[in-house]
Amino acid sequence: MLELNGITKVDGADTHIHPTNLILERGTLNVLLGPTLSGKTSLMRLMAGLDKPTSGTIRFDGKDVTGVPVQQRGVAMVYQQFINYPAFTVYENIASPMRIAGKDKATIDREVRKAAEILKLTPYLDRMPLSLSGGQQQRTALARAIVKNAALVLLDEPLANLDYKLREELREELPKIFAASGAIFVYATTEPSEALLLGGNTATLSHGSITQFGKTIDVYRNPVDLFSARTFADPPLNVIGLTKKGSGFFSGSDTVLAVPPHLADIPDGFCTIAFQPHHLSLHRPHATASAVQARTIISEIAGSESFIHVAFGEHRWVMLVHGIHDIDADTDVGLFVDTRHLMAFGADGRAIAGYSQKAA
Amino acid sequence: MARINLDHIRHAYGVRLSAPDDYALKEVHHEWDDGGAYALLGPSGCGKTTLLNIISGLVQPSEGRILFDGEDVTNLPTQERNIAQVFQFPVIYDTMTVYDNLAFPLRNRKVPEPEVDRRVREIIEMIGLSDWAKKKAQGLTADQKQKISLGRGLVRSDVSAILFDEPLTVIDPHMKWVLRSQLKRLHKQFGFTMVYVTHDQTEALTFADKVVVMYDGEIVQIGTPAELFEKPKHTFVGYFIGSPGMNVIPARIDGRTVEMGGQTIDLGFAPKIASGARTELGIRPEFIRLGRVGMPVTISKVEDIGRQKIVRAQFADKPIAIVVHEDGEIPSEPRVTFDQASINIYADSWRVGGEA
Amino acid sequence: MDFSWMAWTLPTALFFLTILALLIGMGVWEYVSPGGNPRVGILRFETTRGDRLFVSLLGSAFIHLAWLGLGGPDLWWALALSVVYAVGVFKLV
Amino acid sequence: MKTHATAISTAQTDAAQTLRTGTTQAAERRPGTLPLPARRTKAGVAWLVPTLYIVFLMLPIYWLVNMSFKTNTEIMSGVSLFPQTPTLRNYMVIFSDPSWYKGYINSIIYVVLNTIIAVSVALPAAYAFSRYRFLGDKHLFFWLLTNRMAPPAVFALPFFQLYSAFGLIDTHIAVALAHCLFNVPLAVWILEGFMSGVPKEIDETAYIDGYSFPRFFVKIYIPLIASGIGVAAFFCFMFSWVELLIARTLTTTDAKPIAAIMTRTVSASGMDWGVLAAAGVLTIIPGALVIYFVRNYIAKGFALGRV
Amino acid sequence: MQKTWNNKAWFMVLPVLVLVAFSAVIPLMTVVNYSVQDTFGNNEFFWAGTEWFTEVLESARFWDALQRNLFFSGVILAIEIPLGIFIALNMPKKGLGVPFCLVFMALPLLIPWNVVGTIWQLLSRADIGLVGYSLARLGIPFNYASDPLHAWITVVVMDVWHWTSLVVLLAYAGLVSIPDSYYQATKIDGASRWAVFRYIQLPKLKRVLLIAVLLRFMDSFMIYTEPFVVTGGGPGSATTFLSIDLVKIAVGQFDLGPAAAMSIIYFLIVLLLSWVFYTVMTSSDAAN
Repeated sequence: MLELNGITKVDGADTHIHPTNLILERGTLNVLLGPTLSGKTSLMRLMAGLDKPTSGTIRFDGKDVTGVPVQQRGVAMVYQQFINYPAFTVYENIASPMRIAGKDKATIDREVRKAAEILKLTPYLDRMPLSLSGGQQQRTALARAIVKNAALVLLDEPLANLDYKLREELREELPKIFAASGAIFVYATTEPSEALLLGGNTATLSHGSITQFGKTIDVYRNPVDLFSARTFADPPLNVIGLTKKGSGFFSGSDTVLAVPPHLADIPDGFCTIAFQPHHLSLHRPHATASAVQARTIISEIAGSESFIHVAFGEHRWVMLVHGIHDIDADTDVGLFVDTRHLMAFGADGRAIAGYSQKAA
Repeated sequence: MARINLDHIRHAYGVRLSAPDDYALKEVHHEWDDGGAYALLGPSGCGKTTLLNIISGLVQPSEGRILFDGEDVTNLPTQERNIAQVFQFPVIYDTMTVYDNLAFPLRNRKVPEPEVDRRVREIIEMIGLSDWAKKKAQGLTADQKQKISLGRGLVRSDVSAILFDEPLTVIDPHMKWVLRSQLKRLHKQFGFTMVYVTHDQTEALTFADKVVVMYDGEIVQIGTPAELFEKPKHTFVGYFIGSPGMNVIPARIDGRTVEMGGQTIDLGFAPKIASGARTELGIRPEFIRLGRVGMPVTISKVEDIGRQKIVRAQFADKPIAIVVHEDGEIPSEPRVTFDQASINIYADSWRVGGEA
Repeated sequence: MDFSWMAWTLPTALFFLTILALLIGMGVWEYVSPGGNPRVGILRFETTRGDRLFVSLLGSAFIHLAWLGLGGPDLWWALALSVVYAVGVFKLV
Repeated sequence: MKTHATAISTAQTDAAQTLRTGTTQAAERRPGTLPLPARRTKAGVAWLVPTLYIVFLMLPIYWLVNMSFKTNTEIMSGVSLFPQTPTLRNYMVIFSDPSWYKGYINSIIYVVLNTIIAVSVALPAAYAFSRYRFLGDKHLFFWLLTNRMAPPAVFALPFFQLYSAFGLIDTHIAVALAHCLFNVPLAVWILEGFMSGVPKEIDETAYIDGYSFPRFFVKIYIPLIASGIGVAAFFCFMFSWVELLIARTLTTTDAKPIAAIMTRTVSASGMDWGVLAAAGVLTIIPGALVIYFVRNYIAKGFALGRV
Repeated sequence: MQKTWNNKAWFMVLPVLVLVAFSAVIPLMTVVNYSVQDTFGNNEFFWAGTEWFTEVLESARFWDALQRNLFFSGVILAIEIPLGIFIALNMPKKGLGVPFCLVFMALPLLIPWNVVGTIWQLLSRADIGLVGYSLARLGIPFNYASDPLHAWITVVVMDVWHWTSLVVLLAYAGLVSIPDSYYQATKIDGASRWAVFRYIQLPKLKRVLLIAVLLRFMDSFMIYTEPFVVTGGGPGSATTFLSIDLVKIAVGQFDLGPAAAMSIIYFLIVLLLSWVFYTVMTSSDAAN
């Protein structure tokens, strides 16, 4: 178990991490999700022991490891850049942590070959890392992390520099490879879809603070603030500022959306309403959905589904629909907002009421 | 605007050409329509950038000719081909202002200044950098720099074609959505011939009218996003397009029926298959229905990715993926049916059609 | 070891001790409030207080030289001018 | 372990991996490999300017070599482009007279000493500057650089006093240490440039793997920046080799460099132009040898590793 | 690159500090001490106050040497920097010849400075030198030993021969590091050769050119050996630069006090100029 107790990181005049508490259990997969510079890497470096927190303590399995140098920590880390020792062969790269640990030759050889087999590196063991493709280089780095058999595995956007399909494959394999070890697995990414595919737990980060931490799907479904909601939307979240009066959300004197049951109890007044792109549709998905009129901007077809960008007043929304729908630009269309999944946020960006799956 | 003809083009780097595999780009012979939006899609190293550079004139093909509107431009240098190109990493003129950066290609071609001003203002508005017009390009973020590169590609109204080489790599995910749809809108509006290189299927499919899927120096399929999705010509296309990719299951074809691990499905047509060919059935995860009727499967894992669920299951001893809607339920004794119209049959990895 | 060739005198010793004290002082200051208080002053580029000390010292040296070259040998006035200059540097640069 | 997505893709990726071993990819991306038509056609003219420049550079050296094979009478009797009566006498004089050839040995000894000292103390310092921020780092770096900029003439006299006080006058180590004045800052500067080009994630990966700092530094880091070390050593060699003022001030006989011996001999018994030229030629050879070894890094090295 | 705070890094810098303190700080202190005293040898010193400084500052000899030095540096920079850039621009970027080209170009940099002087002396003498002799045959009486202008021309051409390669190599290094996509973009944008230089190459070379200017300015400002060997500072004092004058006073006349005072003034000027260059250099870095 890894516990971060009120840790901060201040470097000169810059604060990288605001006071943060986080508890990660053994055998779990934890995703750090946030845009670039939100503090994911800083937090990982603190967990690894590469940096010392300015204040606060870090405990691992109950033991205070705050000042312990990284060499004695038993962590493994893989970076976004493909980091290997350029002067060593792939074999020696993978063997390196075990050589340092003083394992005997036979064990090293066995482990290296095993890891290479898992990561399909066997044909390249005698090659130099820089002569390999990006995917193979990153596999080498991953193999080095595997053989270390560390209790804490940190992956800092390990797939960001890889091809789309390669990313998909490795993303699929990664959790399985490490799952057996019972290690704590921390994975940083900027992409919400990656977090969702990995599952496990997710912490959303913003400007050096963790805004929310919980089971990935829960964070996705019930964001505590507009920021978490936005971080977790791909395509971007649809947002509109409306005033609640009784059973309707109003813009000026027009009712725009009906108030769904799960938002019935929130106080009247101005709030920010948000919903995911797939909750905007061309056909009425449910009896309670609200109809709206919008003007199309452009349609994009992505095989099984289409993204239709529309303008609703001065708001720009994206609709994600199944199937192929190529609607001409600048056409007026009637759309439906599935109000069962609306989210409402107050002026401070905090959620007034999350949307709940049970409402369905 | 121009129609682009690629006439038996092959290219190899270096000189040794003993085997066909030495070609980084194997034979390409196609005609691309005037005003079309094409995407070159494939994994890195598949030759897509080579092909792009051949079109732009940065690389001269080892063999074959390239024609713009019927005119042979194979030996013309880039400057005289009248094309625009946007590179993967931003290329900007540091010491110029944002405005001058955008005006540069026009001024070099002696476009009258009022026209320059009109075009630049239009583009600068589109890429959302109006507030930065008078600033030096040097201090901008990578995002903004790449927008300038894009803008410089779009600013000329008379180009034969605009080429994009993975232009959104450095752009932040949310901004990608905005820029991509703006590009597409621009294409609809002005009808430029556009060629867009990427390894990201979403980018390729959403941007292009026609997607050119490349693999190992060859064009595997050219088709609309819908064709690539519904009727992939090769199992590679099925795998590469779609996320998760197409399920490919070894199968035995017998006339109009197909048999996999003891299960038999009626195809509704009889595929033409050469004897001895390795046959497979391809079906997209989206076209498998999970329910209480049909063929039994064993579910190994359910990934809830929010708007839908991806079910990983064993079918006929083969792993398959099934996409289930957000609200869809997963029965305890799961069975699957394949949408008959969406089944593709492959012989030696190439799609085979019916006899009709 | 014979170091008489270095020909120390009290004034020069005091001079070097003052500079040493200034350096140590800056070190302590930096330790207490790290970051060096960087800012962009009238010279139009970013300076830290270390840079300002350097500019002050170097400027003072030239002020003294100019005083010697143009005016009289009485350097106290030059010293006073240097102090004014140093204060100006710490305030404005 | 194998699930369906991988199983499906395995066929494709395996095929891809065997066919494409990373080289095709490299070829596709590597800058400079594009056979641009413009470059192809201008190949003949392209070398014109550098060739003219090199001719200008080589002319004086040629003249020196030419003279070194002439007899003094021939030198004095007029100008000729080739030695009319080629002679090796001038070289024989140098190789047979210890006071001449010792000069070369002296020069080489203190230059090598200086190079070793400068590079070995500069390595950790450059690492500190490239990886860490610490109290006064920027000012320290600048102060080091000012020493590279300090005029040797200013230091000549106090150096003499200083090394006299330590009894080091006329020793090789004195010159080697004195040349550190400008070579250490230079070595730090060059190495820092090269080190900044190595991602610090490599260091961290090594620490995570369990390497201690010294072991990491020797086993992983030094091989990584070997070219930087080579270039730094080259520059130390060069500046120590070409410097005369300080070297001459600190030596009298036992450690006197060849360059200083040349100036002395010239003014002795009239002008032995032939020997002078031969000695000059011999001073060029070590530099030419050293530069040949670092030829592939020259450009990067001259930019102090910073391009 | 994000650097981490670590004051222990001081220990890694320590050896350098000790070494440089030994070879720079102690001598510098000594110079300061000498500058306020008078001596007749035998380590006997008398307090002289600021007398030597006044003397140096009021001596026309010092100001003339300084002026000469600044003018020399100006001429050198005006010739070597543009010439160096021009040659670098016209060098092929690849090919088997490139490394050898670079080796030949770097060769003059590796010749001991007095040998450089000797080479040019041998080349320029009217009796035995190729150039001097040829000029004389063409009816141009060339004599660097008696004509100040000829002496200057010789010294300047010698310096150009000696050091232009440094600028070429720096500029070349800068040029090869410009990614191909920049050149491709300029082709696509239809830029002229001049525009490519003005908007792509020159901005990208800024950094290395600053290093080149810094090094060339400083080294030409401190020049001693080469002109000393060729002209000995003459004819008259036509090529007597600061360093030459300084050594003359200190070693030739053994006037330690004035020499020390002059050293300090000289050093302060160098320090000021280094600081200006360094600041410009680092702040242009920060802007990138």
